[in-house]
Amino acid sequence: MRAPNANEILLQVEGVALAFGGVRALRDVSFNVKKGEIRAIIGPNGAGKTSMLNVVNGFYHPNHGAITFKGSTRSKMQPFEAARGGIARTFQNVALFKGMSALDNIMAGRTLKVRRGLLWQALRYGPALAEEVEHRRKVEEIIDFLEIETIRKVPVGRLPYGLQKRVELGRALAMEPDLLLLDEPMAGMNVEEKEDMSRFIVDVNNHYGTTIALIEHDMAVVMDLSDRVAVLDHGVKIADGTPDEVKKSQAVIDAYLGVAH
Amino acid sequence: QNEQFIPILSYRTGPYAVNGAPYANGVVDYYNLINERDGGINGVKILTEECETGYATDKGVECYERLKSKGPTGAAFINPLSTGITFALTEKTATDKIPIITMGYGRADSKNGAVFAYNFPLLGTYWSAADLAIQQVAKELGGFDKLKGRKISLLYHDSPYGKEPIPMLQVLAQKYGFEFTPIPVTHPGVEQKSQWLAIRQNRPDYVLVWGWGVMNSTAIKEAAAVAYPRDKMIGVWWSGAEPDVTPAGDQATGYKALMLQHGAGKFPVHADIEKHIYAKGKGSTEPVKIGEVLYNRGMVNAMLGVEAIRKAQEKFGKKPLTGEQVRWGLENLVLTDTRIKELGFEGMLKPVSISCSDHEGARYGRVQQWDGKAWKVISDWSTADESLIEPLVTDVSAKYAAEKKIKPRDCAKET
Amino acid sequence: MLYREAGQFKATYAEDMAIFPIRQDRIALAVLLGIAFIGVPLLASFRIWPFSTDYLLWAILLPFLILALAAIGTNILVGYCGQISLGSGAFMAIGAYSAYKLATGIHIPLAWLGFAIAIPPLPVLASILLGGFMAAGAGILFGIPSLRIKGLYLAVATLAAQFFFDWAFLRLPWFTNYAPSGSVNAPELDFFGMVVRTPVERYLLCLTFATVMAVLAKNLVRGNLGRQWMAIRDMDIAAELIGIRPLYAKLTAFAVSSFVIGVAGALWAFVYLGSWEPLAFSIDRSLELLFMVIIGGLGSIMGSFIGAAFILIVPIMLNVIPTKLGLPLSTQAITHLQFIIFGSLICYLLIKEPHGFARLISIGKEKLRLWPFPY
Amino acid sequence: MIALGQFLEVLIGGLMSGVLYSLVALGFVLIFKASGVFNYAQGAMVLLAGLALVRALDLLVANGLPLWVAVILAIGFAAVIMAATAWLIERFVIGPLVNQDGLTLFMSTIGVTFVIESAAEMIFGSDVYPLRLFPTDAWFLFEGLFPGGILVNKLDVWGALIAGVLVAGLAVFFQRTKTGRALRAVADDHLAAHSVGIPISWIWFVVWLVAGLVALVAATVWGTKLGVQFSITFLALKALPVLIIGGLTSIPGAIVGGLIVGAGEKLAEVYLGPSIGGGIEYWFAYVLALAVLLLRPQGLFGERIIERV
Amino acid sequence: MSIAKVVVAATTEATALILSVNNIEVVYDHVILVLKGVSLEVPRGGIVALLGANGAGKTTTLKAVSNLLHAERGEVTKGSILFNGVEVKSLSPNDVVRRGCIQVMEGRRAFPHLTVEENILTGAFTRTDGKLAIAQDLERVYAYFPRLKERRSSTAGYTSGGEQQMCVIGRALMSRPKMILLDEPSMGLAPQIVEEIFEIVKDLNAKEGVSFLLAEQNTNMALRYASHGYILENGRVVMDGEAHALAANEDVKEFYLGVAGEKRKSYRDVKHYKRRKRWLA
Ligand SMILES: Nc1ncnc2c1ncn2[C@@H]1O[C@H](COP(=O)(O)OP(=O)(O)OP(=O)(O)O)[C@@H](O)[C@H]1O
Ligand SMILES: Nc1ncnc2c1ncn2[C@@H]1O[C@H](COP(=O)(O)OP(=O)(O)OP(=O)(O)O)[C@@H](O)[C@H]1O
Ligand SMILES: CC(C)C[C@H](N)C(=O)O
Ligand SMILES: [Mg+2]
Ligand SMILES: [Mg+2]
Repeated sequence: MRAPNANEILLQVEGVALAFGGVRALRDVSFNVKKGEIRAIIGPNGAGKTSMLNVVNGFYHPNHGAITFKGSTRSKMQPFEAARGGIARTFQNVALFKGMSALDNIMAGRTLKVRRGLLWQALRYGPALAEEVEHRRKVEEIIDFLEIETIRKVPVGRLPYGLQKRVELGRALAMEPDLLLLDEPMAGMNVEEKEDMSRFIVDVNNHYGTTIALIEHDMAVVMDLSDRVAVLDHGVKIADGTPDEVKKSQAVIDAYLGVAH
Repeated sequence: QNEQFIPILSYRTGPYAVNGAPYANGVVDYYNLINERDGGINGVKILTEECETGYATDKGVECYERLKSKGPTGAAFINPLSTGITFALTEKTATDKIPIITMGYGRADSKNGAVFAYNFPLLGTYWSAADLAIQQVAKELGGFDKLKGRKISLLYHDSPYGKEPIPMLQVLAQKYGFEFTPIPVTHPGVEQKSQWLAIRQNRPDYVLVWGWGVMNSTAIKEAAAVAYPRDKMIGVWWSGAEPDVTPAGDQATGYKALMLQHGAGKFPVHADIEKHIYAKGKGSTEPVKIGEVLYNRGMVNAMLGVEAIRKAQEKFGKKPLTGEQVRWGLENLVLTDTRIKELGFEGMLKPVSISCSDHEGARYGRVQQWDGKAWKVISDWSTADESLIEPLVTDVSAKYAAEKKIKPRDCAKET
Repeated sequence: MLYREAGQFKATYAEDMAIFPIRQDRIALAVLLGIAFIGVPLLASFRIWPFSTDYLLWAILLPFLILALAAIGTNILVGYCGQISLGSGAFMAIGAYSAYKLATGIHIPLAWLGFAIAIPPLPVLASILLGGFMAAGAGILFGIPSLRIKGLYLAVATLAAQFFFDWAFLRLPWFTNYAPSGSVNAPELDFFGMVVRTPVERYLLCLTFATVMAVLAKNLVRGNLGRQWMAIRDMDIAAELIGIRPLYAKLTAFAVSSFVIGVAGALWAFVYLGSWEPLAFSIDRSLELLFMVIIGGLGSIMGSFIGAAFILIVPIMLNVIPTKLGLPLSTQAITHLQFIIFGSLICYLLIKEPHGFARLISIGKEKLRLWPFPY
Repeated sequence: MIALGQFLEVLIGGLMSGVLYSLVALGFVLIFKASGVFNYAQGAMVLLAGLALVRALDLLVANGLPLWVAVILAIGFAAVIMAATAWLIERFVIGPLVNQDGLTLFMSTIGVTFVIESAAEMIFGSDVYPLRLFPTDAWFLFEGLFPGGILVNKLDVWGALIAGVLVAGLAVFFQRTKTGRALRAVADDHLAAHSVGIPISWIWFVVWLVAGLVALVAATVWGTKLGVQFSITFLALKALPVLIIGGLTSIPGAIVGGLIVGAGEKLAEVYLGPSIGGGIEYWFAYVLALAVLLLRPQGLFGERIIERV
Repeated sequence: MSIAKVVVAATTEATALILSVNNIEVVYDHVILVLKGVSLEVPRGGIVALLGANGAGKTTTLKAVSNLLHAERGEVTKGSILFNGVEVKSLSPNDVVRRGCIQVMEGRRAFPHLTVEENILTGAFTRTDGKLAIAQDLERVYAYFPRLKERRSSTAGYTSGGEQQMCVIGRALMSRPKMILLDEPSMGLAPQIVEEIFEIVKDLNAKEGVSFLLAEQNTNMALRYASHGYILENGRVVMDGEAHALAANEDVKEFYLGVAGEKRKSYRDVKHYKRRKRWLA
């Protein structure tokens, strides 16, 4: 079961600053994610949350600061290196591969695990086929887990928004990541669907021990799920702590919540 | 089914249509004339089908494949109207035993009928043309010895067509001691500014033009723009028709071109065409265009084909013939002045005599000059110098034979 | 009722992953292959209609197979990997000329190094395949810009390859073995002592190539590499973030695509044209291939075949029909009409089904499955 | 001195002819900017405009009208033809393809190209029709300084002037007007543009019309240069590198691209060409374009390609 | 659109209803049947909520109303939609807007290459009441969303998800519509802004009589502000009624409001694995 190891820090973000022209998306932000926890990042629109995730998985290169992941420190890396290191994510604006079926989308998540090269794949025989079947089996497990069996073969472009988000989660899970970054996984869902999604997140966290960093605007979800919450506003970290602590912080109430929750 | 099938590969669309269409019209009208006036060749009606190649080699091959076995006996011969297509078809036609008539174009080495049994580059190859052009230059300069040290450039369509004269011109440059510069123009030839700026800087004494389609008129206009004298330009016979000069307007005045024997104008046969075809509303173009250079060339070309069939019928009977039989007709075709007169082509054509060793049949040429309104013949007949061409033909065709493992025929034994 | 998968259960993933999971499709395919490999050659050798002349084989089936192969190559790059290329013609040319050089022997004197690269003439099959590899190499080279340049910009940039190779084969006499005309002849098609000459033999040769390469291509596109390509196509940023290396995915797509196109080019030159000049692989060819994959269906191997058939056959039909009907039009007008109809037909198809015949077929199948209910 | 004179001559000639390409490239930019359609048919539209113009002109002159009246009437006629074309294209091709991806739209314009080319030739004839609206002879400048002077073609100068005026006008139209803004919105997202009530069909008709008029202008210049004939359509291919160097969405970019391509390819052809075989300008322009794109993937002045997750 | 038709359609009933959707069927790609007979009504000056799970067909319904389906290869094959008494099918999408019905599309469809301000201004395309009025409305939008003012000259494609969402809503307000079709307006917005948006809805509705059709997942909010609600499942309306009545319904409470019995349960404790019973569809 779930046992956040309080001492082991999986990800450490140190003094990260990021600017686009005049827009200072992040200003000297530091925070950490401990192994096995569910870590939430919240903040008003345009606070720099998505930018933070982008920095963590190498899509943005920070102007300052360093990122330590699994003990190795870097200021710059390429996205696929982050992926190889074990960071997976979902996106705020669904970023699925529109022309592919749900199954293929999730299978694509296994790319890093594929061993057989081009020629083997072209022959699709013997070991290559066996490998493909093995990946398929793993992916089917994920499909079962997310309860999307019926839509496996549907091109994702045709799926309603909520299911697309689920497929996206599946794709990230297929990478068997150590750290899973979720950018507003529950936007555009009704309560029931949010419940489902919450359950998936909690289960992933419990069963696979995957560490999760999560951006979400639904406070109920954030408060229920997360172990610790970091709050950003205008690129500055204004609070960090357990949900209860954060909820009470006046700075957070002013900048974000509006009313005390 | 007493019909002789003749395919017509033409181009009436695309960048070369301006030149392709009048030629095809001449061809079509002449075949119609034979049917309408004579009821066919000795009673064998001519059946034609056109296929649009757009002057593109692959389309040409496709057309050939489509049409080669039509009609009761298959195609009598094929006339691809493009040197590129000729190259692509040379081997196929030999296998299929269908003669390929390339009047005034095609591969120059195919004059050697011993190796190229099915190719007929009638009335003049590009090597003959190159020689005729240099003869004209020499004449204007006052003798072959004056060629020494001169600069002559060749502005050519960058395709098998344009490249064909280069080996011959190199031979000639060596012999007469002039400096020869080939200048390629990329298909289709609308953009020649840099070529002409280079010419302006290099100042050649003469520029030979081996162009086709829009390239010709553009060359003349660009020459005018850099003030290169037009009367120092000599075009090959495919660069000397009305559409090549009219777009340039006054700027074309003085421009010269070789003639593939005939020029523009009407001859007795045209009267027949007007009477039997156009009077009945069956013409394929506007009546004013009858007698244009390329129209006439189409007619000559069609006439030679028809006469070859007629000749072959003498041997094989008055019925539809196979390509192989027509080839015999071609190879034994002799047109005397009398016969040419009978056919109504007097003044358009000198005598022709084709044989196994000489598939060209004649290599006469003249030079015409555009005076702003019409083409004027400015030179007398001259003949390409065989002593220069023949060694090159022998040499190159022997190479081809070796490469293709063709055993040359012994022309002495052919009848 | 005929077209149902009811009652067909798949017990293993491998079965579910077959190319045609539905039995009816498999049967149709088997019949088609039977006709292609056995029926057609039989009919042709006994000269039974419609094969009483070589026309159908030579002028339609042969170019169809070769261009379909080239279309598969184009589809891999454009349809699967989303890299629009207007340079397919050039890669066909590279295949053709490399194969030609290899088949006739290569001699590069490197005087300043004191030796020469000399490769003796290679067998035809080796030349064709190596021609494909040369094209793949060039494809990789010209694919490198795709890492930075995207979309229509890339499309125009690929024209650099098109025009460069057009030029190179036209102007550098080495490629044409110094043929004065620039037009070259294919060597004899000798496959391990078996000389391919007749149309039927040529047809079978191309059919074999097309079938084998289509299967290999299909395997690739439904395997992991294919998924990488499609991921890059659909959303390259997300692909990168899940661990797909754009460099690898794009360059393999360029390589595989160019290889297939290169082989097709070599076949086009050796088997179909026999003698050719660079204009046979001009930009028009590139556009034609692009049409084939779009009309056929982007991202569909079978669509490539259908697209090739359509683009090839419609103009021929348009050409034949007016003569058959004996329309009283000038030949010029007929030719223009053909182009007008062809152009309109293309627009019509794109409007009717922007995803091509492949999609049309899958919708058709869907309808069949639901039949007799409309939805 | 001679060498310098020659260099200048090639350079100036190149710059000028580059601007002539820009005239065609402008039409591309217009349509792309306003609808995201990469219009391959632009070259065909130049042909159509040119044919309509020259045939009407010939007819009117033959009927004894004074030249200037005939020119005005003929231009009017050609403009009407272009308007009809724009309407037909919008109504039957581009309109129904709303919200499809760029490649499909691009291919559909190739289909349109076939139709326009053939219809134009069928209606107006397929010969070469000379057109003389501008002087085509040359000035020889600085004859005192350089032997033979530096050749500058008058037609090129006219072309450059016209292109300059067009660019200024169109640039203002796009950046400063409400319609200009709507056009750019449509190019970004057809569906969203629909949803805010931008009448896409009307907008597209206007844009294709303007592009048609630009084609007409190009036709007057190019028709004078080449004669009005089928080969004018090949200009489309010469305009493409110009287009992407400048950036598909930038009107001034079309001119700058033209200058770069023109000067680059002519210098390359004259100074580099002879040593490697000649005829290099076709690909040189594209390689130049490729090089520019590697530095700036959206062309020199094109809109940035947005990448965000 | 002929005047006669408009007049005939403008019956008393039509004046009371700004929008009526009558038993429509929608098919995508000729084969995918998505709406299987949906009917709903929006009274003039009303706020109607359209609820339902993912894929129920809310977006499709809204697109059918604003006539945007065509561009997505969808088609209304049956039924009719009357906006202000006029059959929508006969109008082009921009006519619909001109007549006062604008849609805020889901998925933050801002024009990426335009700046935030340019984006907002495109919303005023159909307006003819002069620059001044437009400038005033622009200021009003900025007053609603101060964040947009801060980012007014940024390229919209580079703004954050929430900023884009505000931009799209602001854009729609610029057309001064009689009716707004809001598709998931709250998606991706911070709680404060969500409140703000619903306040704007209420404000516009009360002060300017703008009608709203609101597809929303935030059922809680939606039912708080709406007067009426429809629940869509699998392309059918399975339940409709007064908003407060719906909010009181046990099933709605459980499935859409996340309230079991009286207490809200924690997201961590959700245990059900497979779908529970649904309404009989
Ligand atoms: N363009 C399309 N082509 C095919 N099917 C589509 C298309 N758009 C939507 N669908 C299908 O229509 C159904 C309804 O989709 P719609 O987007 O209307 O749902 P929704 O209620 O808005 O869902 P969500 O809450 O997720 O936005 C879905 O099952 C979806 O798969
Ligand atoms: N690539 C970029 N170029 C320019 N500005 C950017 C870029 N990426 C982000 N920004 C700006 O940085 C700020 C932070 O954006 P970010 O997407 O991180 O916000 P967020 O916290 O995720 O907001 P939301 O909750 O609305 O998604 C925004 O103002 C945004 O406009
Ligand atoms: C009429 C044509 C055959 C001339 C052409 N330019 C060629 O020789 O190829
Ligand atoms: Mg965000
Ligand atoms: Mg929706």
